[in-house]
Amino acid sequence: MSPILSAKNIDAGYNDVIVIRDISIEINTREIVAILGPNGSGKSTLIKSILGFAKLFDGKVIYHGKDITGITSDRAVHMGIGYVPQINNVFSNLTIAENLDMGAYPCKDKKSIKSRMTETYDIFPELAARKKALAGNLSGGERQMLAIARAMMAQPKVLLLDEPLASVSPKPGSAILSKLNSIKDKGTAILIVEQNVQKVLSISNRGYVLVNGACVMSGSADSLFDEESSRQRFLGLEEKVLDNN
Amino acid sequence: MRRKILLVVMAVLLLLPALACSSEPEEAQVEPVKIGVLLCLTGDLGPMGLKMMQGAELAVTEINDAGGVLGRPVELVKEDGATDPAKGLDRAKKLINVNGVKVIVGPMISGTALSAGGFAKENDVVMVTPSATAGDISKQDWTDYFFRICLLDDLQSEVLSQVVLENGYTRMATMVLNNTYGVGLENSLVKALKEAGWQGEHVVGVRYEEAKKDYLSELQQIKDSKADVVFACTYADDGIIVFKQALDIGLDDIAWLGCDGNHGAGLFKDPKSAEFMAKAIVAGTRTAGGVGAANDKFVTNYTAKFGEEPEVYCDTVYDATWAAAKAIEAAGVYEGKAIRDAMEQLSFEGASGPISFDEKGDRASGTFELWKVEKDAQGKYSNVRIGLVNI
Amino acid sequence: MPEEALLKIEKVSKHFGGIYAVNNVSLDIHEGGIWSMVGPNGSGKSTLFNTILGLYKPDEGTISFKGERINNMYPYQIYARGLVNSFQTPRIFHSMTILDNMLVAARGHQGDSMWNSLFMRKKWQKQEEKLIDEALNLLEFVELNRMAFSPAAELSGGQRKLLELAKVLMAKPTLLLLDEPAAGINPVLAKKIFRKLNEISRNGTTFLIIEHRLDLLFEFASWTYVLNKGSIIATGKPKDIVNNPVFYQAYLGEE
Amino acid sequence: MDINWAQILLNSVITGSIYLIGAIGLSVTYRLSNFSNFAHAEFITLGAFIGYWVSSQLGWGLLPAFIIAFLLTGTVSLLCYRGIFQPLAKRGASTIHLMIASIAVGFIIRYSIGAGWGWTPQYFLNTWTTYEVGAIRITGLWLLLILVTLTSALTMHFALMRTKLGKAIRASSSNPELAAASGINVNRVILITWFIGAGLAAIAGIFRGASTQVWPMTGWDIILPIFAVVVLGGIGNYHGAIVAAFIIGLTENIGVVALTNLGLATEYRMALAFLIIIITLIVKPQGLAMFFRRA
Amino acid sequence: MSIIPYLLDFVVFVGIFGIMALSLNLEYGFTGLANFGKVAFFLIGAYTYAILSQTGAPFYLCLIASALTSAIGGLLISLPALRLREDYLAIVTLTTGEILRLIVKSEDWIGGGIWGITVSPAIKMTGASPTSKILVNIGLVFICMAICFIIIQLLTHSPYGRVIRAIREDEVAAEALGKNRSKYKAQIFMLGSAMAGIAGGLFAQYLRFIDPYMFLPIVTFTVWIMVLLGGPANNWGALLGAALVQLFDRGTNLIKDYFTLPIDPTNLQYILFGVLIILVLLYRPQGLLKESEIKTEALRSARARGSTAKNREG
Repeated sequence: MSPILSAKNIDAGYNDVIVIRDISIEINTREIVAILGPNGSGKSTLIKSILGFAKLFDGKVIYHGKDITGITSDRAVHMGIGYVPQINNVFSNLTIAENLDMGAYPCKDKKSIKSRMTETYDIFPELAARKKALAGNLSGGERQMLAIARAMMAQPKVLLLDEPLASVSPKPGSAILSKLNSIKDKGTAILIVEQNVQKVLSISNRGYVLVNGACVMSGSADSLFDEESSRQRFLGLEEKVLDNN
Repeated sequence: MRRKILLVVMAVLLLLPALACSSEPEEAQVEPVKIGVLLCLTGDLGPMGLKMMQGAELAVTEINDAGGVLGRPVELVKEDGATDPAKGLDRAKKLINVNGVKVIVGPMISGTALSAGGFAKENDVVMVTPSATAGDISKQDWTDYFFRICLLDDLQSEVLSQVVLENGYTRMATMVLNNTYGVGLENSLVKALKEAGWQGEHVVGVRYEEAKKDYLSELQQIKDSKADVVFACTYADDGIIVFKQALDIGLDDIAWLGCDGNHGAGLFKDPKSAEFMAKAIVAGTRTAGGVGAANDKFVTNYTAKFGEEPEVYCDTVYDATWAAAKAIEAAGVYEGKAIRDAMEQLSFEGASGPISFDEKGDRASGTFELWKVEKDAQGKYSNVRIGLVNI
Repeated sequence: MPEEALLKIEKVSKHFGGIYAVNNVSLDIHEGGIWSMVGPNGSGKSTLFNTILGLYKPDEGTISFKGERINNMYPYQIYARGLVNSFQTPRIFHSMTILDNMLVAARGHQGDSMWNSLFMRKKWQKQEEKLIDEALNLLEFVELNRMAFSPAAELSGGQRKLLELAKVLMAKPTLLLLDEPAAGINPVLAKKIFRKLNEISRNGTTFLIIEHRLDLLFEFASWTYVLNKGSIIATGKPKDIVNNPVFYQAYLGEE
Repeated sequence: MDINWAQILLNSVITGSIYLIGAIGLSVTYRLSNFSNFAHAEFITLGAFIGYWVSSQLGWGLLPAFIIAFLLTGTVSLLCYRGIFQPLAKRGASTIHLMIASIAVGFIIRYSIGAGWGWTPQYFLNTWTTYEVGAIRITGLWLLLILVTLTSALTMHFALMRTKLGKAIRASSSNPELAAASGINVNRVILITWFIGAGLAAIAGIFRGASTQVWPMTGWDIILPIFAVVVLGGIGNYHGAIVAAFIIGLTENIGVVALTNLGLATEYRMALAFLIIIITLIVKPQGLAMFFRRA
Repeated sequence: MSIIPYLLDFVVFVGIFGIMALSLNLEYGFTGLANFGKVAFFLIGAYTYAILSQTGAPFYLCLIASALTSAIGGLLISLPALRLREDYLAIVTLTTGEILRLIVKSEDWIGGGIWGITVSPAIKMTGASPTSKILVNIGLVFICMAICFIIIQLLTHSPYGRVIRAIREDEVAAEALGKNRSKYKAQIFMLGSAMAGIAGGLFAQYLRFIDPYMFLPIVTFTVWIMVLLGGPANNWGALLGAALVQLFDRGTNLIKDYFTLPIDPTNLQYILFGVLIILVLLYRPQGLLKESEIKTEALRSARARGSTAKNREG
């Protein structure tokens, strides 16, 4: 089975500065893939470069066997790639219902939007209760759910999430993760960038670890952090330092 | 590459004028006599200046048809003073230094007269203004080279004050342009009334901005003040708006006084303005041309040539151009001092009445016409003379 | 007699629209050595830094530097007292030369005042010569001296980071706050930088550094504060901290 | 002096209505394109001239005048945006450079109109009956103006709140990056707002022209009060602009009463609008937007 | 007739507007302050000069007073306005200029209101030829311009100039490096306004008559175009821009006497003006002359040392 979305040998960054080098990843359907790594390791840059928000210097992006390198973000959504940014991820002056409506922007059929809306409210009942509330008045957790719900309205094949747990307290965080799990089960592949390694690995199938713009580890979620050494490497500790211990 | 082409284009754009200067115009067989015309063709008073320019053009056509001056044809060098005295001065300098004119018809506004008058005298250039009415000009030290065809505010307001007194109005409101023309007339009218022992009250004085062009609340103020007479000092284009909005607001049941600025067919372009003027204006003043053949000829020729009736100051600019031509002819040479001396002696019957100048260069005497607006059987509006006043 | 802290933070809180970015934090930095602060993304480190520097006003608590309350001062006043920071993403002045970038940062340049610039040119020319020498030395250390007269816009990302560091060293600060000085530059140079910082710290400058590379902290830092969710959850020597389960939890998330 | 406050109030509504229709486009494009477009004044002028040309010179009546002026002016503004402002923005021009460019575009349009139609003011040939209702006098034109303002305000309200495009406009102005990530072609949204905004400016121009006169400075005469509406309403905030338009209308008209009673020139009524701009920007740059967060 | 006085007159205006362009260059080019109310300070300077000169004060006192009142005006506006975003600052200063114009237009007691105010010449030269009078004015204007030029040149090529450029590039970073940005901005605004005031004073004394119609926003735009055309942050560029715009203004006006133009010359002039601005912004946004680098003696010698060192290595 060929992967639904893959990035091959990507170099990307902003303006004239390259942040990540030679990174290759792939995602299959019915899979949650985690991109892990410390601050400034280039995780967000990676997904931004897939969507055209960051500058792609080299490499290829393949979606469904088609080369979509250098696509603009609005086109990407139409093709089935959803994206939830880390910050500013809702339209704060629109209500919840309007946010979801905007999520379904690529869809022209009113009936289908309605049915998607009901579906989404089924997954996120806490949003259904406050349809008319301004998104700007929501709490961190609700906002994050709305952001994911909005992206799901376009019924993407692949969903890219940038640190969904960053500003969310633990309880809603777990709720969000379980929702992601059910989204995956419905057939959407999820690529998730996160710092909270334990939590995200609990629902992921595979993971990649980025340090300083390069991919240092990859593998299945269960085995990725088995060894003490890989834990240390994640934190930038080199073996010899540990030896001194 | 594209950038280079662009730089070249820009350089050409900038240098074209310089090149133009160096290339001498083709030698005409007889070099024409140049008369400068400095009117405001753009800016707030641009529309009025454009009309006035036609008066000057008409005069030149007639002068040339009559054989020109000094045996040579007359050519107008037109410049735009842009309703900005600084720009006006610049254009006057250009007329004098570059074109070498010795007599300028203009400037149109008092501001430019004050900024350019001194420069004209320094260069022995005569200015004949058709419309700069400010009293301050007479106090300057360069008036020996400055002549005015238009009549001063003080004279006109004396006529107006007589109308107020005769009709026994006691509550007067004023609605004037906030410029030298409007405020000048307002001030001198109030002064003249006081001097004549008027017992009434100046209940409200509105000084409005030309550019605002929306005077509903201003007019409402006048309405609420329960005035029995309103003196409106406007030009044609703002006058239309004042009058039509006055009709809208229902101010046609009290008496209005007009002035030379709102005399003429230009005010009838808007049907409502015309309707209002016919209903409300009891009397307006203007320098009386109209007495005699000169004015009839002017009105006929102007209407024939431009397809519209002359408006305010079209007659004075026409007279100013004629005065310039006559003075050059009388001087016998195209030379500033001689033209000035000839101008001082000048006396002729112009479209705006008899023209001669006093020692200040102001018009020596004036006859004012009192006018009204009437609608004829065909529904056409026109100004009608209701009296003549000699001051 | 207890030594007075160089920087004393007492019960400082800062929230943005109901979310506490910094929650009741107290800590002391004493003179000398390299102090460090670690914590995952969004733990409030940068907010705390900005609050110390006067870019944010704390909602509660006091901050004092050398015994003087500084939490109502403007950034430039704090800077003038010797408390200096470097930004995580370099904020350099693009159209100016690299050397000019350095000279802007100099503390107490006589020519910074309008009067002196116009009428006392002699007064600061000498000083400027000295400053240029210092700047070139610092640039040599970060290997940018050959580009000293080129516009800063020509620098690459890593070089910008180095310039940002060199710039703040120009101020000869008493306490220098560094936000991830090693992020985005190659490991060898990162180590070299920390060695240099160590050297400088022996001459009287104290450092407070946010850093993720624990190897560097093990080698150079004398004390570490661990921040998570706006609060300090552990303190101690780096090597002790690393064995604290709280630390791992903060980094890898709760189980 | 008894002051007819009812009439003053009505005058304020009339003044405010023209400002409002003129301001909507400016407000939204300011927010979306991130610069204040001074050439908006010329869209007003252009609309007034096209309206005059269609209704009075061709004699086709007012309704075709509105439609043709709307479409043509909208097209001109699209051309300006695509031909000048967008390329400039792509080349990284600063806000200030874009502002200067808009002034330059304004020069080109204004003086082209001056060259084409001339600087002599023109007057609409339509006449309007005046109705007297109690203390108030109102003309047909004002009734139409109030009607059109109400309709367009309501239409805009429902368009912004209910239609997909309207929501996309609001979404794009609040968060362009997320809008793009939701599949909205932000660029197209910007083009559409330029078109509609300039079209509405044209309508404002026709009303201004019909109630006063039409000349190349028609738009420039009222652009600064319109700026006051945009700033006071909160840049890009539609509901704020509605309230601001009537506040500015009231200020100007009550200002006239106050000024004449104080014996000052009524010219200062414009200064009042300018003062509101200055105070708003200094004290609360978001203007009335804080009360109308949804728009 | 002689064209020479007209050319000399052109030189005077290049001088007066050169000062305006220099001051805007200091504010916008070097410090990034978008002052769209240049005409306000021009107006304050002109009216101060005119009113004071009527009391018989000597011209240098009048000029100094012009500079002072404008500087105070600049300070008053800068206090609340300088922390605004650049486009808001532009709108605030633009409207301030309009308010000032409305005030001098409507209040007779300030400077004659609509009637304007006449100004006596700085140096009375009764009986002198017009040309020599203009020459004296050129002397006066160019001395002032030279002083302004030298001041700005010294300031911008000094540590002070480094700070204001840093503020233009990134004011938060500059403040984090210990620069009190409000103080610097206010100083620059005051200095720029003072220079605009001097230009206004010179303008009043050269024209010998001023009235409110001379101070429309178009004056501000013209000065902006001078700076953008010549090259922001380059003092020679500002002067070049001033000369080119004046040349363009007069040149297009002269053309019409020699060619029959398809459209009215005033209209054509402004249309070309607009096209020129857009072309400059599109294809040469940095202006004709590039931004000048900071040069101090110490930097110069350091650079010389640097290049010799490099040569030795090479």
